[in-house]
Amino acid sequence: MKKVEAIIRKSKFDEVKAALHQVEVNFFSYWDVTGVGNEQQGHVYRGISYSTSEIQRRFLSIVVSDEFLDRTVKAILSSAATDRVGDGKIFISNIEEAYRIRTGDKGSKSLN
Amino acid sequence: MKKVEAIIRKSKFDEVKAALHQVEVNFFSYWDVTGVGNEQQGHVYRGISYSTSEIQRRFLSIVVSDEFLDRTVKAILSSAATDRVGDGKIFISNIEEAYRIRTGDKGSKSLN
Amino acid sequence: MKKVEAIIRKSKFDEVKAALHQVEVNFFSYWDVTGVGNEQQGHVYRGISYSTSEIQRRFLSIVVSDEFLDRTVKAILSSAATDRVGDGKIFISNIEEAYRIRTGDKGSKSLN
Amino acid sequence: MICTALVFIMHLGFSFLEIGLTRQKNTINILFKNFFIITMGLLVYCLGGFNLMYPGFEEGANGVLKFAGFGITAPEGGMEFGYADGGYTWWTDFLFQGMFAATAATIVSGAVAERIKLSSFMFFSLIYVGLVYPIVGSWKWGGGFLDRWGFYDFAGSTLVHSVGGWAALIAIYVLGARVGKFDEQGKPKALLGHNIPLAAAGVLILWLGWFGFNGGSVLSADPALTSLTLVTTSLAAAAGGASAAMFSTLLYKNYDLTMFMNGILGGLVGITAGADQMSPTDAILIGSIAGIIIVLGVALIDRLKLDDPVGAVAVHLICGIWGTLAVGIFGSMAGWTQFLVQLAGVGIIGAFCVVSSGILLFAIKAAMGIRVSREEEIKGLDLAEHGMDAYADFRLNQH
Amino acid sequence: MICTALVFIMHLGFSFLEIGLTRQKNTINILFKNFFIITMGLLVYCLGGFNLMYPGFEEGANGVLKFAGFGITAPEGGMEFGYADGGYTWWTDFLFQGMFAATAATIVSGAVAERIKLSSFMFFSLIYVGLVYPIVGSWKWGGGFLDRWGFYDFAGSTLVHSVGGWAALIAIYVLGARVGKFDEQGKPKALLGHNIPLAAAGVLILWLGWFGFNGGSVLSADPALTSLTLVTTSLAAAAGGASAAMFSTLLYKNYDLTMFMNGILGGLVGITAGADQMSPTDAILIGSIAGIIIVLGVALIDRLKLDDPVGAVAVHLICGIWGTLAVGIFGSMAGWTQFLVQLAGVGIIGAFCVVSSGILLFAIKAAMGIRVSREEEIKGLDLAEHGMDAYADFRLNQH
Amino acid sequence: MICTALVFIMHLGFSFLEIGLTRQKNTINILFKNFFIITMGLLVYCLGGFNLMYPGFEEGANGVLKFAGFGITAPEGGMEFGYADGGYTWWTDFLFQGMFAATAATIVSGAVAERIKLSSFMFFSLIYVGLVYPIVGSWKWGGGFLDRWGFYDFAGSTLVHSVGGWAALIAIYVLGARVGKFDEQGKPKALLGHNIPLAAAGVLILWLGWFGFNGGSVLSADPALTSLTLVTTSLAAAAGGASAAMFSTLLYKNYDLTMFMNGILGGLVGITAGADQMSPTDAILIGSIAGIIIVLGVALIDRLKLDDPVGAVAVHLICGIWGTLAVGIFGSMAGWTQFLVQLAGVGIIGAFCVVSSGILLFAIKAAMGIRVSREEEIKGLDLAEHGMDAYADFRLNQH
Ligand SMILES: Nc1ncnc2c1ncn2[C@@H]1O[C@H](COP(=O)(O)OP(=O)(O)O)[C@@H](O)[C@H]1O
Ligand SMILES: Nc1ncnc2c1ncn2[C@@H]1O[C@H](COP(=O)(O)OP(=O)(O)O)[C@@H](O)[C@H]1O
Ligand SMILES: Nc1ncnc2c1ncn2[C@@H]1O[C@H](COP(=O)(O)OP(=O)(O)O)[C@@H](O)[C@H]1O
Repeated sequence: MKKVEAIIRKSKFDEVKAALHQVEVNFFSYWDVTGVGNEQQGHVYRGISYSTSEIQRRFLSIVVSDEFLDRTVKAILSSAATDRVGDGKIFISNIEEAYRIRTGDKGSKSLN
Repeated sequence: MKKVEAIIRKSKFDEVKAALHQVEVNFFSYWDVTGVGNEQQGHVYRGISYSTSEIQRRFLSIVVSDEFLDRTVKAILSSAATDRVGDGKIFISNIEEAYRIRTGDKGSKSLN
Repeated sequence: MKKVEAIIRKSKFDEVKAALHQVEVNFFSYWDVTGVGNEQQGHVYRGISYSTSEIQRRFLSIVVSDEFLDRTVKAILSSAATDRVGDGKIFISNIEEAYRIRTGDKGSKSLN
Repeated sequence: MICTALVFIMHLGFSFLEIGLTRQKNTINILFKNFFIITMGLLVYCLGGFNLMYPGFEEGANGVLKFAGFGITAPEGGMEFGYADGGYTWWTDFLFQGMFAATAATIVSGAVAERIKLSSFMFFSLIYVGLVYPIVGSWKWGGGFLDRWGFYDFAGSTLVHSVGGWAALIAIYVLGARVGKFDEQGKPKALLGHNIPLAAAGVLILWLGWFGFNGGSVLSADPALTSLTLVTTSLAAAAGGASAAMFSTLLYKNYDLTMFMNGILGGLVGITAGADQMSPTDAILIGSIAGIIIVLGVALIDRLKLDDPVGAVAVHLICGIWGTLAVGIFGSMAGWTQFLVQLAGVGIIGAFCVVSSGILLFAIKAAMGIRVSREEEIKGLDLAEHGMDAYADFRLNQH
Repeated sequence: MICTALVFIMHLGFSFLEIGLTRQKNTINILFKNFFIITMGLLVYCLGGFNLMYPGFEEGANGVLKFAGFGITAPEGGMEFGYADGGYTWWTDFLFQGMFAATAATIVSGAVAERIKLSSFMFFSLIYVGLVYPIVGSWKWGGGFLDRWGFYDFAGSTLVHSVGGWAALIAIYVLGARVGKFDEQGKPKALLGHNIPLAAAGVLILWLGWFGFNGGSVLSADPALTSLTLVTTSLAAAAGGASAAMFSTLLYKNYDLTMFMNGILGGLVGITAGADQMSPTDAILIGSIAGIIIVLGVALIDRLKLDDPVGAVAVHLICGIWGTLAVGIFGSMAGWTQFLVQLAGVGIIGAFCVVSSGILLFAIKAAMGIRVSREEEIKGLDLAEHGMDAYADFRLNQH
Repeated sequence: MICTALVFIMHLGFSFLEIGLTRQKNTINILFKNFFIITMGLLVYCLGGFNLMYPGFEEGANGVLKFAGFGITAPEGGMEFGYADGGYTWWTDFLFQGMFAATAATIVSGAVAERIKLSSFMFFSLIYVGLVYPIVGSWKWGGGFLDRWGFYDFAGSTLVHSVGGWAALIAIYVLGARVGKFDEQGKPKALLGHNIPLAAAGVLILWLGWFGFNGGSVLSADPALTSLTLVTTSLAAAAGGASAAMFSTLLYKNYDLTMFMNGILGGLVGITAGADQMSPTDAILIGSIAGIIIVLGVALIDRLKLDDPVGAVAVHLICGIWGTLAVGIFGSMAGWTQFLVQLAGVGIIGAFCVVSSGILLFAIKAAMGIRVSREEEIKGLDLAEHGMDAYADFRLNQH
């Protein structure tokens, strides 16, 4: 099993979610993070204008069986891109074991 | 060393925490995530009733030495289950190195 | 590629960020977590004083190429320490693949 | 004077309500709009609106349009306490009316929230407060033709609330729904308000303000009438809230606080036209019906694929009409002729508002665009138009 | 009339205070309860409560119970300004008293927050506002037997605050503590309030409202007396806050804002019974003592294993009793006999409230259940009973 | 009396504004400071301040300093309605003035927020409210020498706002900037306010309060004058907000809500000195200029490397001076001599405040320290000094 961690624009979340559902990835968790990267965002506050590279992003954590990996990555790549700096990253890592708490099931059958 | 990531019901957190303390796992970090899965939750807002599969969950990240792995998983499995859809998952992955910032200690002695 | 996960004091964040920039680690994501550990914090509320070991921490997730690993860890170790209980941890794990969503680039060239 | 203060604080109520029932990413924008309305509304009304509204129609003139000149200067004798029927001065009157005028624009503000272009909205509300509202107002309160016909609108169910409500209706039609409000099948989805405690506070503050709105509209310090007015106002509000809460609980099997809140407002708007003509029992009846209207009205708006984040059309337009007609049905003026006069007033004012706001909005749409880009809308107007966050220290979800 | 508005806005203050000192997961529920109390309280009081409270006891009757019929109709002459001692009309009086009545239920609402079943609470508060409160009220303000004995309670330390406070005490006893309030050893734990700024705003709004509560209870526009009342009210509030803050700082080595806030409220409740009888110095003394009582009272409630999220019992019951007794100790009515009469009044009313609310609550518990399930409580009443979030756009912790 | 209530509620406005424009980690601290000011301010003012301010200077005395004894007791005849010019009683007067006094300290509170040591601040504000403010006040409102010179300050542009503003200026100079406010190159950085809706509510509540501040300062119930005052007040506020918003939009290409809010306050402070002397047009002019002053003033403070989180110096000091001078430029008192008298008054009072607050602050700094440690500041004063979170259930960012 693999863990796919995707850091995307918040405004792209709905599209990414739809794309994942399309390829039948219906199980994941997400939260919001602050990303430090290339993109800059302008602000003004009480007469001080400033720009920050700290931008709110959404972090998706999706654990999939090995055969689902490819289509998951593709679904995200195609749905999250805007071609402007700041689209985010996808990281893949290995998951050694998975359990479904409700049943105690192990392995990839616990994933969905 | 292993990283145990558990996604549980928020309402079960106190019990899980107690169970972990029981098996002497006293060090971990947690945060709240939104989970997409099988469980559905009904809502009504200004006359529109809808149900969503996006439910707030608590995400626990616990790094343990290999010999602690088993009891940690068991403690979570037994304390977080309600036997209804939506109990969550546990994922195990490998941690290559760990440091305690205060002392600079490496390895599993840095874990507690 | 490696993932460096650092759990630090919130109040040390600005220093850590500066130290990371120093060693040219300009890309990462962070979020706030609650940490359970040794440190205790005293509170009073409506006449009840209590102390809790649940303390807000900042969680940094930094994916770096293998050759950057060392200096990243060192930068964090040196900038996040106060030598008092509660300075936090660093965990290193393996990342199998990384993608830049904007371009679809793979591997360590996608990291910055 | 105190009533002026109470009506002023209604703007806080409206702001809270509007903020509370929308998403956090547009909070700054909403506040900016509301601050704009209060300040510029007052200034514009001072510049010309007041004299357009109270032009002093001559005997025998048709009483449709007259303008008494720019700026405000007290008429001779206006400074004395005995001005008009006594009990208040010319200055108080101006301020009180100015606060009213701004209210009409605020109603629109709520309905168009989260997607209108700020500059377009500012332009629209200037014209509406400075021109359309006072013209309509002059027909009745300025002593124009509706007044001569015997049309009765005590504190503005039609003259304030419907005038705002019609513009709100046209505006949400012209604007279209917010991204995500209807799915592909056209089924309405819930876009949740982000701060219900503030919204609830807004409702209570509005109720408080209505004491000034209705109480002050007695326009004399006659304590018997004023206190009756306060009783009818409160009872209608209570009845409106209670009936909306009960009705929506029956309908949706759920204690829906937002319906409760809208019901209270509906009851308040409903009683406004005849607050001084009703007995307590009448007030409770009017309020109860208003509460049911609200529940159905909100559903109707959704059915029509219109998107009204705060329920402004149901509350201000539909209940405004109901309240105006109710003067012909309940209370001491009830009667068939009165009902017809009320109906005529509602119709004429409605037609005028629909036409004028329609022309205005389409002109704005053509000339400068009326809606922000899809991307700005998703990002939120706070960042897109103001570069500022409402809650910088909080972790937020995004919808 | 203005005082009515001020008393009305107290409900916003109570709502804010209660929301602020509880957890976010029950916010909608609390607001719903408060809206219910305001609207239905007013309607029920209108239906029968007012006439139960001011039945016009005949000379020579024992003055314990009389009911003047359903609904409200102004007595002859009530519409004129000169009604009663003058200065206000019958309508104003009704509205003012109706707002008071609702206050008693609001006090209970705060104490039982976060665990009571909504339907049971609604039922309870209807009966309490519609029956128990007016019966007690009639004994004094309605001219009943306590009034004849010379019992003095200017604006309701006992008649409003204790009546609410006793019910709160019984209710938290019947209900039991919230999950997690006491650990296995019975040590109290802190369940943190989630929005202290709103709670603080609630306190200031309540203070403001008390200007109306006490100021309006002069029930005549006598400016000398009214202004003295405002001064004593303010000074007692200030003294209560200051002494509670200082005392708790000494006790807990910590600047505890929540004690500061409760102290202010304690001072206000304490002065309520004799606001027109005290000199400024007396007021400061009464307030200071109330502040200390609060700090000890809150600790006492915890010691008794009772769970009162907002401190309603300490503030309204204990300080209410203190304030009533203080009329016999300080100020122009002080004296041994007066003290005994006050004590008797406190005792009789206390007994009546304890018994009636006890019967009522146990009956409700038996008939329909009074507490939500453990699971619903942990999940939060907002989701469990309303299917709605108070702060949809915010990331939240769960306790 | 109502005006007293309105002025009281200004403290809620100030609290909201201050909270909203600072970071969440200092919220409890700010509330504690404000509660302290209200309660202790009132008590201290009662103890001695009032008699220091209105000592009844004898004919022929130089009118600089006199103290009429501790405590408050109504002078003979003070209880009657006809006290002074009539329209209010001695008690009302005390309460009204006490609320004013506390305002001066609140202004300082905003400027020093997020870094001052609580105990030092409490000490400072006691002395300032109890001694410095009433001494200055006695020179004009107490009938002292400035009054005899013909200095005019209707409701306190100088006597309240500048007095607070000067102390704020000195205090932020003595304290230094918050950690992170200026980077190594001395470039100002934005430390974002965490709750803009509350801040906006604060502004509207302050506006409301100003109706009482200025309206009540007529100190008689003359309706003509009072209502004129309300009109000028409102128009100046509206003009201030509008001009600040427009000017900052031009300058920074951005609809900056915080400037809008500060502009409204600037307009209010600006009109305060001459609210009863101005025509509506004068008021609009004064307000507009105040709005521009605000935008420039905020930038100037930043340029001077001073750190004023809420803009207190720009709003209260600079606009306070502007408003006082404006009495010599616009309105019915305008004239060269009047202008010079106003200038003299501003200068003398300024010098006195600078010197006295300077001495006081340096003494405090030397004796007990004035600023929290760097670590406590970063952690937030709520945790460091109060051990409490303002928003326990929310996930928060840290800045
Ligand atoms: N090495 C990394 N480790 C963790 N998060 C990263 C890393 N690199 C980028 N990110 C996340 O991706 C986001 C987008 O990156 P950015 O450099 O702005 O744009 P792009 O990926 O288009 O070049 C960042 O805000 C950050 O949250
Ligand atoms: N493959 C996955 N990757 C990440 N999180 C998951 C995954 N599967 C489930 N989860 C998390 O677990 C939660 C519970 O899953 P759900 O399917 O609702 O119930 P159950 O596990 O009992 O079948 C989800 O809300 C989600 O947060
Ligand atoms: N094994 C672990 N897994 C996950 N997080 C941990 C672990 N151990 C410590 N932490 C995190 O590090 C923080 C600091 O740990 P603590 O024991 O308080 O201090 P120290 O590391 O100085 O001994 C904790 O609050 C927790 O967030």
